[in-house]
Amino acid sequence: GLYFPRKEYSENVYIDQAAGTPLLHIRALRDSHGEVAHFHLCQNLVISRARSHENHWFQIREKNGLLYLSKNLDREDFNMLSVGNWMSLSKVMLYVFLSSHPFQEKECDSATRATVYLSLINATAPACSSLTARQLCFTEMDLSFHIKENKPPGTFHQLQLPSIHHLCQNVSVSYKLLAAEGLPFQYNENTTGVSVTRRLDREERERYELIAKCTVREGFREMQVEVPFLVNVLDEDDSPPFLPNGTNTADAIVEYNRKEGTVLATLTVCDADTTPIYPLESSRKKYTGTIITNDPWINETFRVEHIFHEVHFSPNGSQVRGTLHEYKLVLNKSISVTEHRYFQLDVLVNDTEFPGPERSVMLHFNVSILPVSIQFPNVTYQFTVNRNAGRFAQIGKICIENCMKFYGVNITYKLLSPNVSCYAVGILQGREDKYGSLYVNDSSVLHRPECKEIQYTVQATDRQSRKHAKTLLTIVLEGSLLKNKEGCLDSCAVSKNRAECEECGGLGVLTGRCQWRQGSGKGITTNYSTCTPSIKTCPDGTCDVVESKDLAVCPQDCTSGNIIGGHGKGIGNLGIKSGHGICYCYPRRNCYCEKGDIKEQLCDDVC
Amino acid sequence: AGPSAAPPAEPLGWRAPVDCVRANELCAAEAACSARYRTLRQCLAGRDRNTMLANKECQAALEVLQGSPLYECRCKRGMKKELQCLQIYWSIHLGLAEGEEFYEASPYEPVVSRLSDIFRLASIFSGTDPAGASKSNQCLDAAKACNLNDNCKRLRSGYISTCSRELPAAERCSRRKCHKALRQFFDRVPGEYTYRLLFCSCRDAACAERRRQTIISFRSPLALPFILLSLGFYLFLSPSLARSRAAGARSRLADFHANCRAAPQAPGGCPGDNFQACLGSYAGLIGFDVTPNYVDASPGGTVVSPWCSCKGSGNREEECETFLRDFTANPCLRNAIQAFGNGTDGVPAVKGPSAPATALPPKLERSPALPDAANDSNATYDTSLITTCTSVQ
Amino acid sequence: ARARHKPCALQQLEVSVSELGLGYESDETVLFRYCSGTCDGALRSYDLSLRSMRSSRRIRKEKVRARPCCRPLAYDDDVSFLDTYNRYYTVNELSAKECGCV
Amino acid sequence: ARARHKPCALQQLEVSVSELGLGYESDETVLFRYCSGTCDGALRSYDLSLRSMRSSRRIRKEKVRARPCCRPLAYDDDVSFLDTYNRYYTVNELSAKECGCV
Repeated sequence: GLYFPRKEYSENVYIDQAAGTPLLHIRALRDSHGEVAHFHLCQNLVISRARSHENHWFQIREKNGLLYLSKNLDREDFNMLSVGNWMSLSKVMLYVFLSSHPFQEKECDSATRATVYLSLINATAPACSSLTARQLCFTEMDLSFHIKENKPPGTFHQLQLPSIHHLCQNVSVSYKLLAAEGLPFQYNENTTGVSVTRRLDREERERYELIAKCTVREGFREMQVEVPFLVNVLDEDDSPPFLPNGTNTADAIVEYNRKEGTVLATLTVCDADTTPIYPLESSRKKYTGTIITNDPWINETFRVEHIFHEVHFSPNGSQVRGTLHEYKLVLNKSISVTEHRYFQLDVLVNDTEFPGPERSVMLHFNVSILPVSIQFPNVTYQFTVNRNAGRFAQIGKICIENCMKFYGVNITYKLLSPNVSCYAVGILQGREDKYGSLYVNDSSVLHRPECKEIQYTVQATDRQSRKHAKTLLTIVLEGSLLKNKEGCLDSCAVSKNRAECEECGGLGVLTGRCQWRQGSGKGITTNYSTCTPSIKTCPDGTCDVVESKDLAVCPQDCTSGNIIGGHGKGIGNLGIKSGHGICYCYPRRNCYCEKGDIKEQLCDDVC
Repeated sequence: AGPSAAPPAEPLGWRAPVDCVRANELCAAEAACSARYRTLRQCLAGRDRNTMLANKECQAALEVLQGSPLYECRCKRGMKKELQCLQIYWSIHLGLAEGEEFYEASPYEPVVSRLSDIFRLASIFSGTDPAGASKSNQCLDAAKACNLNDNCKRLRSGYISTCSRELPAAERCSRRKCHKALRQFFDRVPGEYTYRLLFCSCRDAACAERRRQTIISFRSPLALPFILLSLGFYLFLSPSLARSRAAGARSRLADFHANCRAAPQAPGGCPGDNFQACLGSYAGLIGFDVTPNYVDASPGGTVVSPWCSCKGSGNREEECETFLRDFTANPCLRNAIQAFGNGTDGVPAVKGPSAPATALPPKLERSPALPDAANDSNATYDTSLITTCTSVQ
Repeated sequence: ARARHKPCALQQLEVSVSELGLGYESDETVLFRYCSGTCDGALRSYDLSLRSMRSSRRIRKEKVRARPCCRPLAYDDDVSFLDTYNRYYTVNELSAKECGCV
Repeated sequence: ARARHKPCALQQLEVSVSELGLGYESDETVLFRYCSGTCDGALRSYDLSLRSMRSSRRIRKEKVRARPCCRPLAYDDDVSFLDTYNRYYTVNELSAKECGCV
């Protein structure tokens, strides 16, 4: 229906202004030809600070929208309207209603409404001679309008100020509208009305920046004032969806990545209309993407995810906003390794609010679900382990072919029946790990001379399909036993210097002795000095599945306790990501990072 | 639990300025008032205000309540039961003002103190005259002053340790905890410390970056045009959210608009020429959904903006840009920040355009006058539209 | 007798974060409060007996302390600061809040 | 690293009152509990900073302790006994009840 070209209007009202003084000319624009605007004020006047009052002072002409004083505004009226208003400037608020037929009394809450803010100035209207050109030409209100696209032409603003025209008859005020060639706006010198001359197309241009130029002549004096005159074009759903590069088909291949939530393929649909991102759900519901199938398996196994974002088109130099819709074919559940099929999956994209027949576009996904095999790459594995290795020493990793590519496939690794007497090695697997980690489970077995070479069968099993594969694992023990040092602690991390570090072993050591990592760099650095069972795996910023078995193995990666001294904690507040100087830890208690050169005061009390 | 032992009933209509919690207690203790208040709340529940005013019973309730302390009550930032106070305030004013005004009146009491009071206290506490403090880095001096005050130090550490915690990728940073800690800092630490951290003036990039990091450049640019959420459209949110969290954010935003809206007629550009009121309400936004911050670390620049954009705002782009301009191009806010940085309460030399009549906005080029009745050739639908879309980001 | 040291009490010093020697580089300053002084008047029967049994070698090869020490009984709140690389750090139990002979 | 000392913990010894070295003569015995061991894992940022500022001579000529000490956190109840001259005595804060690194 009819609509206002602005949401808000504002004007000043002065004490002692007489009844009949015109204040403001409000215009309306048509939604369809033949509509006739009827303006109306509802009964109440809202005084700021949410106080309302019967409106005895203002009226609007039903036919042409001229707001005027219907009663003299004397001192008593002014005080009545400013009660309880602590703002330095009193303001009252009126609602102007719009209808395409004459008003019945009760019709105040029609959807179309504009708000008028009237500032009550505690003084009489200034003499015309005292007004600046700016005040004679324009109010403080910015000249910014919005016009709906695809609507009939019409006049949407009058530049001349009714009150000035009424009060300052001997001042000549004339206007011009400065605009580039060919713009759909026209200015009428006689009525000073500005009108839009044809239907606008937002998809062609959504913003017009003109200039309102005013010339004031008083006697021999001539002054000019220019202010911006902006028109925003409001969008409506008048553009159908289309394929940006003509492609409505994509391949969706499922091989190693068979995990729920995996995006298999994406197709994009464009729309020249805007799509507000708020409220999100209603915009999503407006532009649907539905899988067209009656195969329950397909509905169970796939879903379509729709995201959209604003993009800019440049139809002819000016920039207008549009929308790029992305439809992603996503796995709705993990797919078994044994599953394999080939079919075309269709998705119907529907711009539900577009009136025309071309509101929908069909997308096609060529789905190929390939079978994958669970097998070990080579026949046997062999690792050598030093007889002096400590418990939780990490021997190596075992994993089936392409294991790092697998997602959504849960492979578990197990060591089967070694020759009974030398059972020294175990295998572990972190929640997110795709491989098995071999580690020394019982270091005392390594010391037994009869245990030279230990044979295991490793079995990898896919939890979902129960398919499994086996391979042979050989552990060769090497090296001669080192004499065990008395009184060594079980954690390398306790040592504060190289000598202390390398004199003992500890949990996780590979060759019977801890290793000193000499750091470098100033201040707090990731390359801090520390004593570790194995520089290769600790510290490496990850508290892996073997290290997490016992905090004493690698507290540098796994501690969640206090770290005293300059440091930065790792992800999830786990471990020492960076430290100052030397970092050492008392397992299951505090860790410390400090400069190594502060000599311990012997007489620490009396210094 | 019911209100504390009923205070001696003041005569109705007597209105010493009270906060809305107290006003609610006064009204509850007075039979006529509490009945009318209940009626008014039912009147306002979800119905159009004008229909409400047409109803005699609602009109009567409104008349009585306009004379009760509930009508003029307001709240204080950081007061005890602030949220309850705000909910009482909005229970009346949201309905009456229809809640659609772009700029709502502030539910908070007008601020009477001035920046000069802040400067005086700041020099007392820190023993240094803020204006004369080390010329090199005002922001560093502000941090030093804070660390020497137990309350400031504790609450500053509170939000820093909460907001800068290194979390696993899967775990979203605890935005609500961080916001709460930020609110506590700015509500409970006096302006003598918080303003110096927030509005210190800088000569070099290191200082400007420190100023930007004050609220840990809590960077969570939202895909959603949060603008629309923060434009007071909390009504569209789920009712539960609309009531509790929204009351706080809506109030602080209304306060910011009330105290920082450009007032062209005032020399400093601020309503009532009170820079302190503007800075206080700006700081009051921090820790709410509209948490503004400096957009970059340019020493001279004091451009601030909330973490949101107008992308995807559809037909409300104009409103969205108006909202953003209240931060990015607000002479009152800019003058207030610069005044504080210069240690003055007066009007700094207003730099930058104050939109004199003939100054054209930079984008506009001068164009020829529009012929009175120019007819416009209909632009054919430009096929380049199709190729442009593919070159989008 | 001449007073050799003041009794155990809380002292304070304003130092820059860099001066703390923890490895952080920041020009921000903190109030570092520490405990200093003697605990002469705080010996207990426990201390006298422990000293006596250590000298009579009733207690040997053990790390024992037969005198109270002047130490913090409580620590200040955490302190946070921005370092020169614009990273925030928080340090807890840095500064003493209360001292005593323990 | 080698284990030099056990961490700070409560130890106990049954001794005669005379062996306490407090001057009482009595054949009655008491359970004397004391604190022994190292406080290696109990350093705080306070200690590191104090040590650093002492070595950088930012803190000088003061009796400070930059390491926690293993001391009683609470004492047992009083103990009474009859001495060889048939007189009763009561001694308080003789034996530790709980130890900690302070």
